[in-house]
Order: sequence, then C-alpha cells, then structure tokens
Amino acid sequence: MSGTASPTLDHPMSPSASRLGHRASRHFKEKIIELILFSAALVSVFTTAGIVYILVSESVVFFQHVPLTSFLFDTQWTPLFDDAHFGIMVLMSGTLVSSAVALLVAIPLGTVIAIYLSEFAGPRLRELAKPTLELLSGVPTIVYGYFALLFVTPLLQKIFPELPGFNLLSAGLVMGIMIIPTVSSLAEDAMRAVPMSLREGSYAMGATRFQTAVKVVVPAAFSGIMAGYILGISRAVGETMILAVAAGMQPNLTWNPLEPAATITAFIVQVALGDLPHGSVGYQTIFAAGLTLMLLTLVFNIIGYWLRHKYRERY
Amino acid sequence: AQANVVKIDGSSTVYPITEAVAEEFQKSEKNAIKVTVGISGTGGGFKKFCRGEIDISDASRPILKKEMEACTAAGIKYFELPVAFDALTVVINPKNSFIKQMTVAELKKLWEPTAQGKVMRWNQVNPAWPDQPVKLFGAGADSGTFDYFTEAIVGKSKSSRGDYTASEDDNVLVQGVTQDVNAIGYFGFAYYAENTGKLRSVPVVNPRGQAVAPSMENVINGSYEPLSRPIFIYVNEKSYLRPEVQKFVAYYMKHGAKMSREVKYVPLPEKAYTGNLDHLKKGKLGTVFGGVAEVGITIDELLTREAKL
Amino acid sequence: MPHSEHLSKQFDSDLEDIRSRVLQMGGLVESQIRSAIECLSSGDYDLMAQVTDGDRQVNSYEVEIDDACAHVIARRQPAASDLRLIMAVSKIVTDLERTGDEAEKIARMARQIYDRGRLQIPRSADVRHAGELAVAMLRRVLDAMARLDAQEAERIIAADATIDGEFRGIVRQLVTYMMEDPRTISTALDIVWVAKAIERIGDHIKNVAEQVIYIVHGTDVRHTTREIVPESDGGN
Amino acid sequence: MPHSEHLSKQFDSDLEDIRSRVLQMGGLVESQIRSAIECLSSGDYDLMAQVTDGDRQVNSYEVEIDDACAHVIARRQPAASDLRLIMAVSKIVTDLERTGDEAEKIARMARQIYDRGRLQIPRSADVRHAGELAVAMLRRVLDAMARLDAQEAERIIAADATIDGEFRGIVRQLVTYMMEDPRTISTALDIVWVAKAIERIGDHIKNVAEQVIYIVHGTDVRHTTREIVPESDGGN
Amino acid sequence: MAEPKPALDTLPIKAAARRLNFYYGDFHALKTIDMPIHDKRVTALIGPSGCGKSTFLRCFNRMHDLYPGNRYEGEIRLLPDNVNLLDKGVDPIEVRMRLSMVFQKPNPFPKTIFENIAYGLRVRNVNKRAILEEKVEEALRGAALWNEVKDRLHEQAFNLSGGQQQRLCIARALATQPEILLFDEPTSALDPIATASIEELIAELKQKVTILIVTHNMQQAARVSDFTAYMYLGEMIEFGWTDDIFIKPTNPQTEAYITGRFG
Amino acid sequence: MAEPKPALDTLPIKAAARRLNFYYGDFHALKTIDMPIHDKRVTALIGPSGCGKSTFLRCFNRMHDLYPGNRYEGEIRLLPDNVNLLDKGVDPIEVRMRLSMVFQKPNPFPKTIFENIAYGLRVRNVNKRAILEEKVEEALRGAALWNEVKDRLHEQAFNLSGGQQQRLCIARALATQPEILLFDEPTSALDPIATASIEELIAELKQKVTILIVTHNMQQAARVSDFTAYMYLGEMIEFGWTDDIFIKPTNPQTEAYITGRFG
Amino acid sequence: MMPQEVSEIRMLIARHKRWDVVFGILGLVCLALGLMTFVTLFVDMLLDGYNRLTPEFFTSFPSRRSGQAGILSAWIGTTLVMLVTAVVAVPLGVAAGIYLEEYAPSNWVTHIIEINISNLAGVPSIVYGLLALGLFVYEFGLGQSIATAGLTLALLILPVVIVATREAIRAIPGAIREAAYALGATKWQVVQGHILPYSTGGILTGVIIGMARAIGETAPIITVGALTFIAFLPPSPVGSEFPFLSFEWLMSPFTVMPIQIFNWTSRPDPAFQANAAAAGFILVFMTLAMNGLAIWLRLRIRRNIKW
Repeated sequence: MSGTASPTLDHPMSPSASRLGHRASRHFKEKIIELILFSAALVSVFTTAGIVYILVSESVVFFQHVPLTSFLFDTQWTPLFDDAHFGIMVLMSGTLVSSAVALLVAIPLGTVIAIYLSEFAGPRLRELAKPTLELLSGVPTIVYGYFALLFVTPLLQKIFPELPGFNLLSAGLVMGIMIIPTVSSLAEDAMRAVPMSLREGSYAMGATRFQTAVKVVVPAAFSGIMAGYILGISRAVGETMILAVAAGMQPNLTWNPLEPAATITAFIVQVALGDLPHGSVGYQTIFAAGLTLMLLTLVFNIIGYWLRHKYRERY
Repeated sequence: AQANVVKIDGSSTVYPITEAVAEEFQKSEKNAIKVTVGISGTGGGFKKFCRGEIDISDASRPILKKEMEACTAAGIKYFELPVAFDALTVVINPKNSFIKQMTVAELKKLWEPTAQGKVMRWNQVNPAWPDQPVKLFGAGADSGTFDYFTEAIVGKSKSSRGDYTASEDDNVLVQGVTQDVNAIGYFGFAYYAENTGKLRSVPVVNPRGQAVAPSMENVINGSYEPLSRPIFIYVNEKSYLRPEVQKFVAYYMKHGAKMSREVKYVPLPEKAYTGNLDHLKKGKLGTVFGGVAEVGITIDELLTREAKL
Repeated sequence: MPHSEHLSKQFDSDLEDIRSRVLQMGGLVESQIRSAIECLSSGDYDLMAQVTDGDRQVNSYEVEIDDACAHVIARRQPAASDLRLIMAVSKIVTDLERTGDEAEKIARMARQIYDRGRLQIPRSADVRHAGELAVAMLRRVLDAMARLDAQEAERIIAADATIDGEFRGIVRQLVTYMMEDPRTISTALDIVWVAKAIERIGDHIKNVAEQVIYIVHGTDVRHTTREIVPESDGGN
Repeated sequence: MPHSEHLSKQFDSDLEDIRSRVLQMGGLVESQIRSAIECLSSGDYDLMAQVTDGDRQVNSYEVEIDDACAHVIARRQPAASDLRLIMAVSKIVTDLERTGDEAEKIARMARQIYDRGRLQIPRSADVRHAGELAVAMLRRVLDAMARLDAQEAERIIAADATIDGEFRGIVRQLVTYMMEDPRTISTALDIVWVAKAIERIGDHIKNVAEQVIYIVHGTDVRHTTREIVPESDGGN
Repeated sequence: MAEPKPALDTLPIKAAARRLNFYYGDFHALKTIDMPIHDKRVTALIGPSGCGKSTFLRCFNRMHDLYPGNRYEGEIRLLPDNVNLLDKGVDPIEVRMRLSMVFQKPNPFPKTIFENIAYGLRVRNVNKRAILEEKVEEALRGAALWNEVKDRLHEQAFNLSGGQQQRLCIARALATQPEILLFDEPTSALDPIATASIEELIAELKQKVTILIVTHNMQQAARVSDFTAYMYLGEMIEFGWTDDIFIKPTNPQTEAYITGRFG
Repeated sequence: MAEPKPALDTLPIKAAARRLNFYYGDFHALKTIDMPIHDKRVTALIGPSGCGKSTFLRCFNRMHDLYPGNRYEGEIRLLPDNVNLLDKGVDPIEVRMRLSMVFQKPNPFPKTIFENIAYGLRVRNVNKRAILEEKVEEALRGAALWNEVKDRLHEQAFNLSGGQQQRLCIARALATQPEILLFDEPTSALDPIATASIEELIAELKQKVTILIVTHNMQQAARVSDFTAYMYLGEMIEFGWTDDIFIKPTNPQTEAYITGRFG
Repeated sequence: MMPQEVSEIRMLIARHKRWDVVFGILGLVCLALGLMTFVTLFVDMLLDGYNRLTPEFFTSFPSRRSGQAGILSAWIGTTLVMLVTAVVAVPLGVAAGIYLEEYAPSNWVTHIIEINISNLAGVPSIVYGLLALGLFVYEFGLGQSIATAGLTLALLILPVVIVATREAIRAIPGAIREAAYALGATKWQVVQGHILPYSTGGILTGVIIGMARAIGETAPIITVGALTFIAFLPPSPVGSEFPFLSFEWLMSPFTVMPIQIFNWTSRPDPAFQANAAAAGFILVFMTLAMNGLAIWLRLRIRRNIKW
C-alpha cells in the first residue's frame, strides 16, 4: 500500500502504518534468510570447484611432464616405473570392462527385479524385498572385495579353470550385485509412479501382466529407469575397493574380463597408500587419473541428463 | 598438534612393528601417553614428516634426496634409526614341484621390463622348467618393497615389467599365489611367515653362490642376499625434545627386537638399538645413505655405517 | 413427491417464492372475479375501477412469475417434480392472467351496462350464480395446487361441465329475452359476454387443474378427458 | 442471435425438431382456420368434420411439443436464446392450440347455422374478411417466428387492432340486424360467436407475436403495448 | 424424442446383471442388482459418490480381479451366447477382450497415436501392418479423430489435447470391436468443450455398439443416455427411460437425487 | 429474484480492475480488462479453459508474484481506500492478508483442524490462545463447519471428507476477515453433494463479504452468482447481472458459450 | 463373437499367460539371487567372526594380537565422524534443497547449481578423497582428524541430502504452498511452517540413507590417509568444567570401522580375518539398522501425511 493511502477502517488487523513498519523488517529478514540458503546451495558449487581445482592444478603439473598425446594414446601404464608410461587407456579399459561386467549383471537383474516387484509381487513381498535388497548397497565395499576374491573367484574357477585368481569378471560380477539395488530401486520407483490408470488401460484391453509390464509400464517409466541405469554406471565406474581387492592391480590393456586389470580408482587408492614421495610426477598421476575419472562420470551424467529430458515421463 | 600424543605415520612395512611397540608402550604408560600410527606409505610419511605434522616417520627405505630437501626447507632435522630387517620373500604355490631355488639372473629374466609380454612361460626362464604359463604377483609400484626388489633384482630401481598383479595389500598377493599353481610373487617376510602353510618360499642364490631360504637366521647372519633390507624410523629432532617422544623412542629401542620378532620381522642385534639410543643422546642427526636407496646391505654394514654418524 | 428440502436453500426459496406468488396471483384473480360479479349487481363504479387496476397487478404477476420460471430454469436446471412445477406454473399463470382478463372484461361490461342506464339486469341471478361457481372452482384449484391434490384437480375438471351448462342456460334464456324485447339486445349481449367470460374462466380453471395433475403425476391429461366429455355447444 | 450450431448435434436437432413442429402446428392451425371460414360460406359438412378431426391433431401437436420442451429442459439445460425459445414455444403452442379450438368452434357454429337451415348468413362477407385477415396474420407470425423477425412481430401486434375493429363492426351490425329481425337472433348470435372466435384468434396471434419478440430480444412485451393501445370495447 | 417409446421388455438385450452382489473384502459394495443392458443403446449409471456405480461398471470387464480381496456373486450374462462374465471358469482377459473400457482420466499409453490404437490388436497377435493400418484408421474415424490426427499418427499421443486424448482412448477401445463399451466418468477430467465432443461421440457410437456409462454428472446422463439407472448405497433404486427418470421418476429416492434434494 | 434489479452504477463497488493487462513472459494472458467487483455480492468469472479467468482471479491476491516472468499492467483498485493492489510499492503479502483465496482442490495443511484455521492468524502474529480459539470458532461457524468438527478440533484435517476439507479451507480464509474472498473453481474436485453445500455456503457468505469466484461450470455460476463475467482469450467479453447473462446475454460470443454453441 | 473365434482367443490368452508364469519365476530367481548374495555375505561374516563377537570386542582397542584386538576406537571414531557428517551435511543440504525448490529464480546460476548437484551425485567417492586430501588436509591444515573425515563424508552425502530434500519438498503439493501464501505468509513463514515440517520425514529418510552410505565408505578416508592405529579415544566432547563442551575431539586423530576392517584384512596373521569378519558384520548390522530406521520412518510418514 502506498504510504499516503487512507487507513482501511474496515480491516480488522492493525492499521496500515504499523503494518508498513513490520514490513520493512520482514523484508530485511527474508533477504538475509534467502542469502543464507543461497550460500548453502553454493557449497555444492564450491565442492565441484574445489574438486576441479585440485584435480586440474595437480594435473597441470602432471601434464607439464607428460604430453597429453602419450597420456591418451600410450598403451602402457607404468607411471611409477623407471621406464614410465602414462597410457590412461590401460586403466580406462579396466574401468570400462569391469563396469560393463557389472552393468551386464546389474541392469538385467535390476530391471527384472524392478518389474517383478512393481508388477508381479504382492505388496507384502514388495515391502519386504525392496528394503532388504537396498541393504546390498549398504554393505561396505571392502567386504564385497573379499567376497569377490575369496568366494566368487574360486567358484568361477570351477567354470573357467584358466581363470586367474585376480580378474575383472569376478570383481565386476560382485560389483554388479552391489549395484542391483541402485538400479532396481530407482527403476521400481519409476514404475510405481506410473499411474494405475495406465495399467488399467492396458488390462482393460485384454493384456496380460507381462504384456502390461513390458509394453506399457516400462516405456512409461523409461526416464526413471534410465536414471537408475546412469546412477548404476556412475557407481560402477567410481567403485574402488572391490576392484582394488579382487581385480588384481595389474595395468593391463585388455578388453577381456577374464584377465586381471587395474582400474582408475584402484590405481588411485594404491598410490595413496604407497611409499611414493609426494610431489613427484608419479604421485601427480593420481590427480590426472582422478580428473579422467571425473570426466568419465561427467560424460555419463550428461548422457543421462539428456536421456531423462528426452524421455521425461508425461502421464 | 595435540599434547601427549606421539604421531607416527609412514610405511605399511614398518607399521606392524611400530604398532606393536605403540600398543605395549601405551599399556606400560597406563595410557597416559597416546600414540597414533598411520599408514600413508613411506612417501606419504615423509611428506607429513617434513611438514612437521608427525613426530616419527616409519620408512621402509632410507630418506631420499627430494625428501631431504623438503625437510631442510622446512627446517626439520631428524634422527635416522634402523629398527629391523625385512627379508623380501619370493614365494610360489606349494604345489609347484619344479622350482627348488632361483638365481638372481632367473628372477631378473622374469621381472625385467623387457620381459613384459614376452616371458610368459616358465620354460622361457629356465628350459628345465615346464611349459607352463607364469603368473606374477608383486608389490605395488609405489611401494618401497617394489623399489627395493627392482633395484636388487633388475639392478635399477622401479624398473620392472608391468604385466603382473600388483597390490599394496600383501594378503591379496598371498591369495593370488595360493590360488594359482603357476604363480610366483614377492612380498615382505612377515606375510610369508604367517602363511607358511599356503605358500612355499624360494631359496635365492646369493652372490656367494649359496641358495638361501629366507629365515630369521639367514637374514641375521647375512646369508640371505640380496633381498634383505633394513627398515627405519625417523624421529623429528624437535619432537624428540618432548618427553613423551623420548619415552616412546626409548621404549621402541628397548623392546624393538622382541616386537620385531613377534610380528615376524628380523630384529637387529642388540647393539644396533643401543647405538641408536647413543645417537639420540649425542644428537647425531641426518642420514647415512645420502639420499639413495641401496641394496644388499647386511646388518653388519648397516651398523658400521650408523656408527660412523 | 418428496417434501424434503433441496440441498440448496436458495433453490428451495426460489421455488417456494414462485409457488406462493402463483397462489397470491390466484387469490388476486379470485377476488377480481368476485369484485367483477359484485360490480354487475351493485353497479359500483369504484369497484369497477378497482378491478381494472387489479388487472394491471395480475398482469405484472404473470410477467414476474414467468420471469422467475425462466430464471429458475437458467440458474437451477430443475428436473423431475421441480421441472414439472415450473413448466406447469408457466402455463398456469397464463390461464390465471386470462382469467383476470375475463374478470376485468366482466367489470367493463358492468360499466357498459350501467352506463347505458340499465338498472335491471336480465338473468343477473343466474350470472351471479355461475360467477360464484367459478370463484369456488378457482379457490378449489388453487387449494389443489397448494396441496398437490391431483384427485381434487380431476374433480375440478369434471366440474367445469357445470359452468358450461350454466352458460348454455343463460345464453338460451337471454336469446328468448332478446327475442321478446329486441331493445334489450345490446344489454343482453353484454350479459352474454359476461356469461361467456365466466364460462371461459371455467375453462381456464380446468386448464389449471390439468396442470396440477401434471405437476403431481407428470401425465399430460389435456385433450384426453375433454374428448370423452360430451361436446358442449355454444361458446366452447 | 447466433446461427452457429451447438456442440451437441443432438441438441440442435432437438431444437430444430421443436421449431419445425411448432411451424407445422401453426400451418395446420392456419389451414384449420381457413377451412372453418370456408365451412361458413360453403356449408360443406365434410369439411366441417375434417376441421373437427384436424383439431385432434392440433391438440396432439400441443401435447407432443410441450413434452419435447420439458425433455429439452430436463436433458439439455438450455440457456439464453435456447431457453427463451423453449419458454416461448411452451406459451406459443398453448395459443396455437387455442387458436385451433377457435377454428373448430367456427366450424361447429357453421354446422349449427347450416343445421338450422339457414342458407343466407348475415355479414358473412365481413366475417370472411376478418377470417382472412386472421389467417394472414397467423401466416405472418409463423413467418416472423421462423425468421426471428421481431419487427414484423411488432407490426403484427399492432395489426391485431384491425381485427378487433372488424369484430366490433360485425357485432354492431349484427345487433342492428337482430333488432331488425329478432327471429335471426339465434343465427346472428352464432355469427357473433364466430366473429368472437376470429377476434380471439387475433388475440392469440398477438400473444404469439409477443413471444417471438421474447425469443429474439428476451424482453417481455406483454401488457406493455397493450396498455398503450386504445382499449377495445366489446369482446376483449 | 416425442415418438412413443417402445415398451421396455420388447427391446433387445445385450447383457443383464442377475442378482449381482459384489464385496470388497468384507464390504458389501453391490447388493443384489438386477438390470438389463439394452442392445445398441446408451445406459447411464448415476448416483451419489460411493453408491457403487463405478464398482458395478467395473464388474463388467472384471477389473476387480486385478486387486486382491474382491468377490463376485450372481451373474452378468452376455448375450447372445449367454455366457456368465463372472463365472470363475471365464478368463477375465477374455472378458476384457470382448468388453472395452474408457476411463475417467484419458490414459493413453506413452506411445505413438498409431501404437496406442494398435495395442489392443497387437495383444490379440494382430501384427500385419496392412491390417493394423486399416483397423487404426477405422477406429480413429469411429472416434471422430481421424481428420485431426491422420497426418501425425506417429507422434506421441501425449501431444494431443485432453479431449483428443480421451477420444484416442475411445478409438483404442473401439479398435478391437468390443461388444459393449464401458465408460467410467469419461469426461470428469475434461473441460466443457471437450466434454461436449465426447458426448457427441457417444451419441454416434450407439449406432454400432452397446454403451454403459457411469457419470457423476446427472445432466450428462440426461444428455447422452437412453436409459438411466439410479444407484444408492450399492442398490439399484430405479431403472428406466432417461426421459422418465428425469421428468417423472417413480421412486422418491430417485426424485430426491435428481432434483438435488438428496440427503 | 423478481424484484427489479437496481441499475449497475448505483451499486457500491468493492474493487475494480482498470485497463488490466497481464503477461506470462511473452504471453499476453489478460487484455485490457475493466470490471467492477460489487460489494457484498457474488461475481462469477466464466469462460472456456484458457480464457484467463483463473489468471484474472489470481491477480487479485498477487499469486502470480510467486512465479517468475509474470508482469502486470494497469490497476486493480481496492475500495474504499482506493489502493492499487498491483502497485509495485504494494507488498503482495499485505494484499494477501486482505484478500483470501480458496483453491480448486481442498488444500488443508497437514495439521490439526484448529491449527489450519489459526495459521492465518499466527502469520499475523496473533498467538494468544483465547483470541485464536474465539476466531477459530467464529470462522468455523462462518463456514458452517462448527457443529461437525467442534469436538475434534485437534484431529488431523485430513480425516475430514472432501467437502468438509473445502469448507475448512473456506473457514481458514475467513478467519482473517478478508475484504474479498476469492474462489478458484472451489468445487471442481468435489462430488455433487459437497458441491451443493459449498454453493450454499457461498450464498450465505455474501451477506458478509464480497466474493469473486471462478468456475468452469456455467451452471454453478448461474446458481451462485449475482454477477457474471464471461471471458474469452484473455478478454472480458461481457459483464452483467447473472440473470441477464444467462437469459439474454447481449454479446453473441457470450450467447454462444452459454448455449453450448462454442466453437 | 463366433465360437471358434472365442476358442482362438482362449488359445491366445493361454499362450500369453505362459509368459506371465515364466517372468514370475524369472523375477523370483533374480530377486533370490540378490537376496541370497546378501544373506550369504552376512552369514559368512557372522560365521567367520562369530567367535570374536564378545563384549570385549567392543571395548578393546586394536592390538597386534588378534585375540585381544577390538573395535572400540573404530566404532567411536565412526560415531563421531558420522556426527560431524550429519551436523555439516544436514543443515547445508536441507538449506540448499530449500533454496533450490523454494527460492531459486530460474536463471543460469540456479541451472548451474542444479546440474552441478546431479553431477556431484555421480562423482566417485575416491575423487572426494582427493579433494579432501588437497583441501582439508593440506590447505586447511586439518590433518587426518575427525573433522576432515566428517567434512569429506559430509560433502560426499551432500548431494544425497539435497536430492532427498528436494524430493521431499516436491512431494508437497503446490496447493499447500499456495494456500499458505494466500493467507499472507512470507516465504520464510511458508518454509518454516509448512515446507520443513512436512518434508522432515522425507529428508530424514534421505539423510539416513546417505549416512548409511557414508558409514561404509573406505576409499576417500584411505585417500585422506587415515589408516591408523589408534589405541585411545578422542577427548570427550562433554567436560566437567565450564563451558562443559569441548571441540577438541574434532581435531583428534581417529579410525573408523571400514578402515579397521581394511587394516585387519591386510594383516599377515590370518587370525585377523576373523576380526575383520566380525567388524564387517557389525558394520553391516549398523547400516542395516540405519536402513531399517529409514524404512520405518518412510512407513510412518506415509501413514501420517496424505495429500
């Protein structure tokens, strides 16, 4: 209200003058609060900035010693050796192969479980199974690492007698199992969010449960399911301890999951624990590797972002 | 830093001894003095040490030039105290029937960088051995163990083939060798000593031509060569002014031998520990290695060097 | 027919308003007829003027009630009995208004008769009787409407024949009267118009009664009983 | 008034149906009047019977159309022009039906006159003329309704005065006629009834015209122009 | 409209509920309902919320079988083959293939317009492109949607307006040539104009198919239906010609509801 | 009802839109609207979906300020103090304290019945228990809900039925004694019976407060309002007495909409 | 419908229904596979560590003798680190979530923040370790303290808390918000009186799930360099003298459960594997309890708030 406006006699609350006074302090308080909240939101940006700063500034030192071309195209990764090679492809292959194995487990199983829980299981089974399944992602990964090494690998060796004690396959499989709840939980949430009316629409056409699930519910929940996959991929790519323990930290440019190999994360944790003098090029490799890892997950996230926007649910 | 806390960090190799000492020390002091022992690796340990963040650095190798410079720059002076010997042990699967012993040359053939991707079968190392694939396990390239092993075997530090399973966690290597009949690996003696049932050590032919199996005695008597090495703790001079650090170091020197044995390391002779105490008392600072890692130093050699300080 | 209330009190009051206005209008028309008959016998000029005035009021009732009906339909979308009530009321007010017109016409005739200086009106007793019959019928039909009494409405429909009979009798006697004394033709003709008006009032009342039946049962009885009833001669 | 179609074709066809039925009914009534007048001059008994039959058809038109109106209200909740149409139609059919009744009455009078053996009917030309006037008016009003022509409707309302004038003239002359020859009283009185019927037809047509104006403009012109128009004496 | 209405019992019947009872767990939702569904006519079910009208409708294509704890008693006979739709031996999927349903909110599948309509046929293993195309066009024409969408059959169905979506759902239901079309408050989510177009469509569809529609909007029942059934508390209170129900209902409860005196 | 209606310009006015324009970003949603809101009367806004009726209503309590990219032009004057509600200098919060709003779907807070109604007072720093209790009772009585809930004021509001919830929202709006009560399709989520009770309440409330209501249901506008404004494509097509709008609208567009000829 | 057509349809249905059965079984198998893995793990750890699950295990410090080693410093360290994590991540995350849902204008800054958060959620935990090493340990000089670990894990779960907060807030119907604004509430009044109370459950669930993730994190803490022998407890946060509260513990060295497990698993003495299994069992049990709490909260909220 403009300051000169006549007081509103018929208004039961305080006269306008005092309301105006109240208003000034109110505005100030509101602004301060907004500022505080905004600062909190900025923390995440600072975190990213910090990560990027740390990774880039250390990597810059690294790339002063190592040309980018050899980083990208060299086929050996022996940064700590006398004859140092810095071919990140070696670690990348390990990362991608192990992730691929994990996803080959997690995506089909996770999706099937999600469909099963959302469309087939009774409410009681669902209420019980979902949280129990979610515990799979709560188990410390170090535990999984030994599980892969001591339980899964010997089991696999019965099938592939040639399988070395350390291999991407077993680490990937266990990682896949660990990721199942990430995939299934998000996918199931997305499917549950599909309105009952769509399902009823399908059933009313004479469709069976399976037809309804596969032809209607899954396409409708596609974006949410994708989000689950992407998060699963991120977790697979970023997983450390399982691989450090069970995959064999052998820098090995291979696409064969039956071989041992090192991944980016495993390398970082290995160096972090090692006896390397800090500040050396060898030590800086972990930042270059970290930066690569970060970029890799960024790529997946961007793909995920794009997919989600393209197939956003509209029901 | 916190009062009454002795901060130790560094090599995972030295860790078991330091931990054992710390445990007993705290008990004897009725927990009045607190000790923390971290594992940041020798490099990580020195980094912190030279920043003045810790009082004592565990080191599986002598301090290197770069680290010395860093310490000098930060104005940090230190006592170098050898605490035990570690015997790098070459192990094979107990089911392996053809290896009785190995020479350094054979080991080199197997581990040198040029072997990568080429020497893949046992008979390529020694025609007498069968045509079986070789599975290699070794310490991580960032570890002192790796540095020492390559120096001792290949002749050049950090010079190794890359296609082997490397792990910081020696238990992982134990598992690897245990699971594969054609495996060969190397790591600290302690891990072998704890897993004698699952592994078999390979006697290595020393420069004198004797094939010597790793054992406490063989290290102490100097016959296990060239794969035995001394391990150290470095004590910050300023920290040593603090009574709790003094007490701890004193305790370390007094009980170091016992504790080393307990955790399957090779203890130094008693005089080595008293010598160390002597250095401390006399304020003899610095390293005797001049910033380079050497191989094949026997206990005697070590003692001689230390005494010269 | 449910006597419970609408969920909308406004709707209830709208309907109640219409119903009571119709009854008020009916009451007014009733008194108009009574007054007009009274004029005929008394020659009271004031009363005649009053009837003329009253007719204006009847007319405005008609307009208002019709308006109200349109509004109820537009605003309330009535159904079932409510709808039948509105539809019937819209018909009833037309009949009531025309009944009012007939009353006014009677009053006008009375004035015309008295203007001519006639003091003795032929067959006035018969006319009066027929008029009273009509008034009674109107009261009964209003009552039937108020009570939603379809049986009474049926009786009223039957009773219309009595008024028709009275009318035919009056006309027959007036014809005789005129033949006897052709000078009375003008006056007698006025009386014929009065009788015709009363007969017509009876018809309107019958229409109203038919609508009452429609309100109650939803059945349209127009042109059904009528065709069974023996044909009236004369006026209708 | 929009001539576009309803979103509901069914509603359109319902309304169209009602409208065309009203016009059919009007056409039928028109021919009834024409036939009745014809009866009067020709004495054609067959035609008279035909008119009586036709009236039954007119009646059933009324019932059907009223029923249709109720259904449209119940099912379609008409508003604005649609509502006005329905409300007006419900009034119009009453007037048309009563017009039909008057036609039948004329035919009945004709039969009565011819039954009495009268071959020469007094003032028959005048009556015929008035009748033709009424037929023309009815045709015009139906046309006005079909075309929603309110101006024409207003002209029709004004034209009602002409019929009223004709009626008064006929009655005045018949009175003279009766006075001259009292034996003709019965027949003359029948003619009076015929004239009265025609006058009444004029009134009904006027009512219809008023409803046409209501349909078009939504204004109720009843009892407004009427009061300005000089009072008619006699019948109305 | 004004032609005399034929007597009820002379009209052909497509289906009939006979002593139908329905229970949600312990709740007795439908109480001994008897009602005919006249062939090629629109029958509307009206009544206050919770009266069971939707429940009744959903019995016809056994939608209640999707949720546990529901129980039918009595019969719904489908003519001419006189099969009891509620019979345990009758597969609900088969029932749903014969009776199509259109729901309260337009629920097109997240597919193209074409695939939405083809869905029912594909479920029936009709996969030949030519046949699908023919049937889709036929269904779209039937739902008065063909002209609006013929150039964008392969766009996502969600791009359609609410009213078009609902007509798409009707087309989808029509594509399988159902014997009865069930509408469950098909316009409650639509604006008045879309509602009018759906009502118009229903009026046209009854030339070809029997229609049963639930509506909470009395006026809609009045507008679209030939027959109206008034339900209350799970009971069928009155069934009759819509004109009669809305102008002269015989049951006082129906009267009360129709006139807004409910309570 | 049938008394002659007073001439429009003799009636007291509570508020008036003057040359009001409104933009959602680039979209010109309201086009130069002039309209009076008569004091202690019910004014209904009708028109097809997207005509801007809700947008117009939401200008009155500056709800558009909650979302970015919205822009007002022109004035809404509130009488008697003749303040322009849309003035930049006028705090939208103050506007909202003077004009209450009831929404499409009942939106009680997940709090107790008492706290729901007390909320508006608490926002105004009224915290004394006695005053709150008094005002809550008054508001509940005003919304014809007191008798139904007086014994369970401290139960969760969600336990109420839909219609009760909406009356609770009305009570909540009333508690702060607003000068104008804005209703945004208040019954579109309710069944016919609850709808009737809300309409009844609106009829009573106009004794005390000026009411502006948006409804997509023409019949509802006809039932509850004294005045009706017909809007189309952001323009005010016709404003007048509800009776006139529904029986003899003057604008052919209004006529077309009212009679269902829209298109 | 013709009779033969009916029989055709019946065959079709039967064929389609076979898929229902096949998929039902497949789903159960997959589910069982997942659940069995967990159970195997859990039981395996229990069996391995069963003998070590004594009261002394919880009250003993680590030791080089496997039989005497306990997890006292580890579980207390974990508890304290989690405390720091919660205290830092919850207010920050909730505030950020509120800002983004309720305050943020739709501009490029907001967009960046949003994309950034969704990216952070996918950043591998080890990268956080690198950040913490560079930033907290070296730049801020916090060393290998409880504060460093707490802050690191707080940053790690910050996106989880933000996303959970946003989702909980988004679940509040806009109508509730509009209702409050329409009554004249200011933005903060709306947040304080409605947004926060109604989303508390959802936020809590998210926080607990985030914490359950953080509690098992090993890699970032290893990267920070916190693999430590600690045979004493941090200073008590509650003092006997004024001001009774001490924050000295924040800077205290520490160890946490996963680190302890990692430590034990890499011991030469195989007897430590039993310790590791026992500690692993306890850690899994802790996450289980936290998840259980989250589920319980979720159910409770679903019961109490209906929109």
